[in-house]
Amino acid sequence: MQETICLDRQSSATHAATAGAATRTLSYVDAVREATDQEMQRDPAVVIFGLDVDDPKCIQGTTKGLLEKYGPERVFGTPLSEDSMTGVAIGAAMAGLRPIHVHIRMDFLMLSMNQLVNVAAKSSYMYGGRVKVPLVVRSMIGKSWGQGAQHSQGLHSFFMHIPGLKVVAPTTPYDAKGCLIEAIRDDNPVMYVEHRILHFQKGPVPTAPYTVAPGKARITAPGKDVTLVGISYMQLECLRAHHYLKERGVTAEVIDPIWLAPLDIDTIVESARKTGHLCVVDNGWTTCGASAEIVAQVIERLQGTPNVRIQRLGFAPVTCPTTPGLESAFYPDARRIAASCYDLVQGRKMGWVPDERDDLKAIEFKGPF
Amino acid sequence: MQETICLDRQSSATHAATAGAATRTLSYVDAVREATDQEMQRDPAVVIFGLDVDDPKCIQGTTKGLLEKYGPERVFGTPLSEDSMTGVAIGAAMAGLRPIHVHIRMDFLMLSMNQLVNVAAKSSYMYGGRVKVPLVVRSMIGKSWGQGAQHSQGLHSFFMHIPGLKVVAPTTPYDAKGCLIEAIRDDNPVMYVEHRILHFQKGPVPTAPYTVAPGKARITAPGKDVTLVGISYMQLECLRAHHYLKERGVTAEVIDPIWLAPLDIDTIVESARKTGHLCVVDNGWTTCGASAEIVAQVIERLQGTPNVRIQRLGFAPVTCPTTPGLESAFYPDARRIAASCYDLVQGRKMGWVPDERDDLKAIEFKGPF
Amino acid sequence: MHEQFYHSLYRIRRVEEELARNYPTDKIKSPVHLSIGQEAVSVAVCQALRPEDVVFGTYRGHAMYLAKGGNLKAMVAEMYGKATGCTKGKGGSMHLIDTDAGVMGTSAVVGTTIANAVGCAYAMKLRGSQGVVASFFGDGASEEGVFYESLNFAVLKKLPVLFVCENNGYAIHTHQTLRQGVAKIHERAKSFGMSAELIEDNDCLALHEHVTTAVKALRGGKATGPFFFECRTSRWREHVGPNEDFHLGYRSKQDLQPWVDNDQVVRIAKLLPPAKRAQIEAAVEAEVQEAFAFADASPFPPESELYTDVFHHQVPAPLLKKVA
Amino acid sequence: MHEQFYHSLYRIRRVEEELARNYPTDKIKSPVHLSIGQEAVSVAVCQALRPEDVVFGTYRGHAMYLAKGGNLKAMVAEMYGKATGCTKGKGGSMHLIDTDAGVMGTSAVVGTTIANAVGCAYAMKLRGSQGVVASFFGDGASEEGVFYESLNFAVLKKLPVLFVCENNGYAIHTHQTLRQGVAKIHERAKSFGMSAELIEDNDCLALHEHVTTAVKALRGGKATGPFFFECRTSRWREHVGPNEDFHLGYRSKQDLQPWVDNDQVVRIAKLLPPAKRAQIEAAVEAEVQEAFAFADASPFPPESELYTDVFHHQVPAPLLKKVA
Ligand SMILES: Cc1ncc(C[n+]2csc(CCOP(=O)(O)OP(=O)(O)O)c2C)c(N)n1
Ligand SMILES: Cc1ncc(C[n+]2csc(CCOP(=O)(O)OP(=O)(O)O)c2C)c(N)n1
Ligand SMILES: [Mg+2]
Ligand SMILES: [Mg+2]
Repeated sequence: MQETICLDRQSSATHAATAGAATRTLSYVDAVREATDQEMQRDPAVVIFGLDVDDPKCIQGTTKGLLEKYGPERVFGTPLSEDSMTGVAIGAAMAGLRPIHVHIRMDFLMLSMNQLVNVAAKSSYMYGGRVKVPLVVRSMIGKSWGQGAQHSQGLHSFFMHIPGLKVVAPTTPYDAKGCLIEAIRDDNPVMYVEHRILHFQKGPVPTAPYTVAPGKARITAPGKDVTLVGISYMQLECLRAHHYLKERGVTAEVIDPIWLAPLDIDTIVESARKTGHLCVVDNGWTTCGASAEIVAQVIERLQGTPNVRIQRLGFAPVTCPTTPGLESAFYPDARRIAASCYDLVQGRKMGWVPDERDDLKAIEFKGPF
Repeated sequence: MQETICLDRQSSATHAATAGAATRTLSYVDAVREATDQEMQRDPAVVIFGLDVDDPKCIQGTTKGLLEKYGPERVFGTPLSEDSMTGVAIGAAMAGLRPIHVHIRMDFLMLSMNQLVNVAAKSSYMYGGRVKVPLVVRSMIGKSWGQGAQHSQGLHSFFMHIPGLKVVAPTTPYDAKGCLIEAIRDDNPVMYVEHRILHFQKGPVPTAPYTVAPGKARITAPGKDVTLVGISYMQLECLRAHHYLKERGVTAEVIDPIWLAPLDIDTIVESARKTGHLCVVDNGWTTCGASAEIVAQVIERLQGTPNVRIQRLGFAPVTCPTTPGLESAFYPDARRIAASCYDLVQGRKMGWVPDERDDLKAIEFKGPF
Repeated sequence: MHEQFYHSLYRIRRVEEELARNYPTDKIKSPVHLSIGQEAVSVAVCQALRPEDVVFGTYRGHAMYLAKGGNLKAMVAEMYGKATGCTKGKGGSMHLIDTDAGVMGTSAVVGTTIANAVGCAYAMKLRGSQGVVASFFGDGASEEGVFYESLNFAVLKKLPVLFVCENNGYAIHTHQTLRQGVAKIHERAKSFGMSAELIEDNDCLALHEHVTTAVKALRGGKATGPFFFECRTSRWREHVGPNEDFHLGYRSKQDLQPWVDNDQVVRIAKLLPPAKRAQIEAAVEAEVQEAFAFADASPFPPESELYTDVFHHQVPAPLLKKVA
Repeated sequence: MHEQFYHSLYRIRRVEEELARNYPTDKIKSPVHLSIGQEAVSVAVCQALRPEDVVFGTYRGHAMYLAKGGNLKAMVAEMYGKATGCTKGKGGSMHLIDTDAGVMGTSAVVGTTIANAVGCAYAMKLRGSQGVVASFFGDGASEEGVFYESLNFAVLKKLPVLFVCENNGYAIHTHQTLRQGVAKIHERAKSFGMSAELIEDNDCLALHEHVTTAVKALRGGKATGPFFFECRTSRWREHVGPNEDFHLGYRSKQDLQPWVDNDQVVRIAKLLPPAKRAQIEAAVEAEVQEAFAFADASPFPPESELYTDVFHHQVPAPLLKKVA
């Protein structure tokens, strides 16, 4: 069924095609690894480091083989020192390297906030353009199997809030490769947000290097009744919701913003103008989150024109619990997304919740990890 | 003219009255100091620490006299160790103290994010209610006179985003005292956001202890044409804008949310329903900021009812520059707020910008500081 | 005394072996970081503490939790995600807590509880309590800035803290020498101005003696804290999960063998008369079976629990007597 | 050599005195942290460096900036908020930079540039450059976690870094002994496994000798870095601003007197023939007047500048030769 989902993503497949080159089916993990490998080959200034990038598990496989190929000076694990290692990455970038700093958990970025917010984001500006910080920070959002309070957060909105940072959250192997190459070549700090469940995704990926640049969101499933924006892992749940909604004759236009900063709001606005209904589903909390920003921008753009109905879905406004029953209530899922989109379109509570369909089941992320 | 502004704040004055007790005019600084003093007197579990709280300048005067009165065990300066001192505050709170941790700059909280987001906000929940963290974190937003990139940020939206944290940004001496006492008595972590220019504000403050609890925003100037929500220092600029708008016969209903988490959205929604126009002005960036959240919530609540026109104003989407010309362009000010509210009400660009009025001039914050 | 040591050591070992055995079934609902091989450190330290003393630890906290007297049923139930768990199923295995036993918390973010432990010690000292606080953390945690900042503050304020570094030589799969310019954590601790000792060989009794001396001095007011103990030890299983991990190649069976030969559970067992030993083991087996049965039989929390505990209910601010 | 020392010392002193003199006028547009009294450290270190070597520092960075060869006109213009300033008026006095002179940046958040300096050194080593990096920071900065983390990484990777701690005894108004359990920063540095020295008395020539030896060893490949220098010195004026601050009562004129008596500007002056000295001073005066006049005459940046430099313009990723 992963295939189904992937095949659904017309434009991504097309995109791959148009990229011309030979295309294979790769996992998200392999797409990330290939992008890194190709850029390190192309540009000796690219280095990759972070806790455990060189250990036997090599970050879910995303750094596999790099140490052997590029050596311990360009590929190295670090001490448990997120704050200073972020500062090291910034200093190295100022000196002309293009570091990729990897964090196995986005939650750990809270230790790097001072260097990211006060130094990386501000150096180009506060030094009057005298320096640049070509830095990529990879971090992974965890989910399921008791990840719990401190291993589950999607904190991308923090970085969207700060001028000077770019933020990208690819959801397909195709975009994982293209966005990472784009991020590495960008002369500014880019927060590259992964999700551990998306790592299992498979999809078409061209062999040759290519970039997926900011400025273009992707319509991953066409529709006319409601615009469904899914961020990070929630893109998958939205595509599933798209299938559930068909049962009610509702076609949801599913959009993947891909780049959250800069954000392609036009594509979302045009879709919302067409469907008259907008539901933004984030893999994070809604308050002051990406969903608040997208909804606010759409309304700013569409006010005056016939009322667009809007809705935000995201984490429950609580800390993430570990026990499965509570955890599944903590996250939006395809069926609940479909249910509330149906209510949104109908303009009232319809009390419909689709029965779970095996052909749309989620892949479960199983520990130990 | 500070007086004028303060007198404008009907309900705050009233409130003071209703609080019954004797009321004097105090500065914001003295209100904060008095609240701390009265709570330390009432409850021996209250302690206050942070860089320089016990130095000759005692945090703009907000900690003046406390060391002499309560001794170095309850009032102490710390090493330059924001990360661990935040952890120390949390551990002390778990053990039954009620620490007030002070930061002279909100920007420095970026060093405390791990303890605030991953520990303080989550302990009650992830420990199943077995512990509580009655912690107050005071931090100050800087402005003017070359504060620049790293001494000017209003990052309160980060804390609004995280379940388990409360956030308050009082703008009057009355609320400064009432909210601080409320925050100290709250059994949860409260981010208490000050602004260095608001420190100079004067206003009526009852002598006796009192609390200003979450759940009630305050209408600081009545109006019928546009709802103007001003956060932190921007509340002052909004009150000035209220006066400028009168020149055009537009009455703005100015609202001070006071508590940002939990947020009293009802008061804002009701006002917006009445005026049909909402302008939220934040002392921070708009993207994924408090202004995005307020706008999104109002739209969620009012959709379907006749269109409400909305607008967000905040920092320019750049790093804060030091040179005065650029810095003043970086911040919203009363005249530009008035101009864009006028356009909002008229539904089109009117090209009106009021001439500066001395009776509404801002107090300038002068270094050295 | 050897009886208590053996009871505690054997109990921890057996509980974790049972957890490992249950792992393949889907009963355990969160990642488990076993202490098998490291029990001696927790037991040696906690045997020197009183119930009113406090400990803080890490996601690898089973041994500490049990050694300090944490409730076994509540622990296993927590692993199973049950409402009867020590955090009602909300925290899972990485956030064990039992405030009644002075287990004040464990964290999944490396290093965080070191500062929390120091803050707790500050509060206890301010309140004139005789209690001491033990902060457990790994060799990897000693690379985080918060570690050094916390040492400095503890020395500055002369706090009754025992810093217990469980140095098992690895952070996940990376050896200490690949992460630290000089692999002498206790030397760094010393440079902050505190007494710091290295206990080389996971020796439960030797460590216990050192800690007892320190705690006595603290309580008697003959010394001020903090004290630092770098305890060499070894994790026998994989970083997370129930299995061995020699196949990964970052360490070999031979590397581990000396530690296995020096197993403190076996060592202390030998110091007991066989009858006594059998009696202890029987008691532990019974308790362990009971705990797992309890966890099995316990209900999952109702969905309504999702929204509780985000904020703590208001109660009047505690006055000093309440606090103390 | 004494001539260069004196020229550099006198120049820094005079520039800052002029800034202080101008302070009451509204020309200076951002808070100014004067180095008066501390110039010797920057001069001693930078006289041992080459143009291609790099320095990172703090908001109290005027001395370092000038000693390393930072452009004086661009510095004063920056203080005045002018478009000709070293950051076009965007960064102000706390973010001086002159990449042409190897001044890679200064920060207002204490401790941040220590890690940046180490990262820069990593890049230079990777590129096989002969350059060294000097990281300047205060005694207060040594309390931030990032300081220790950075020391460990620099030792682990044997990086060509000179850690230069300008220990003026105070963080704002708080004495070192009120913030550090043991006031021996160099001892802590040593425990990380690097050569670390204490230079007691702000001795410009002695420090220069130590640093020169270290840099020679580094470039000759006879030693690997890092090296640590704790340099006792003293700030004569208030923490921020142009005045003395004895009225605050946190230190007395007597406390400061020994440092004033040991003023390195006066000391080095005495080592020069009067004519030479007069010549240097005349040249400096002329340059200083010219720089302030330049700043005065320069325009403020246009409002359009507000939106530039948030993001750096795209250029092709540099290849190694470009980088080196
Ligand atoms: C701040 C932080 N960084 C990284 C991690 C990922 N991580 C989990 S356990 C671990 C190793 C910790 O090693 P150590 O402190 O020696 O404890 P041990 O597992 O050996 O008991 C790491 C790096 C984390 N949990 N927290
Ligand atoms: C991370 C951080 N915390 C606090 C401050 C506020 N602050 C500015 S300067 C200073 C003192 C720094 O002392 P030191 O490192 O010795 O440098 P000095 O001013 O003595 O040159 C402090 C605490 C800051 N700028 N950054
Ligand atoms: Mg370890
Ligand atoms: Mg100092």
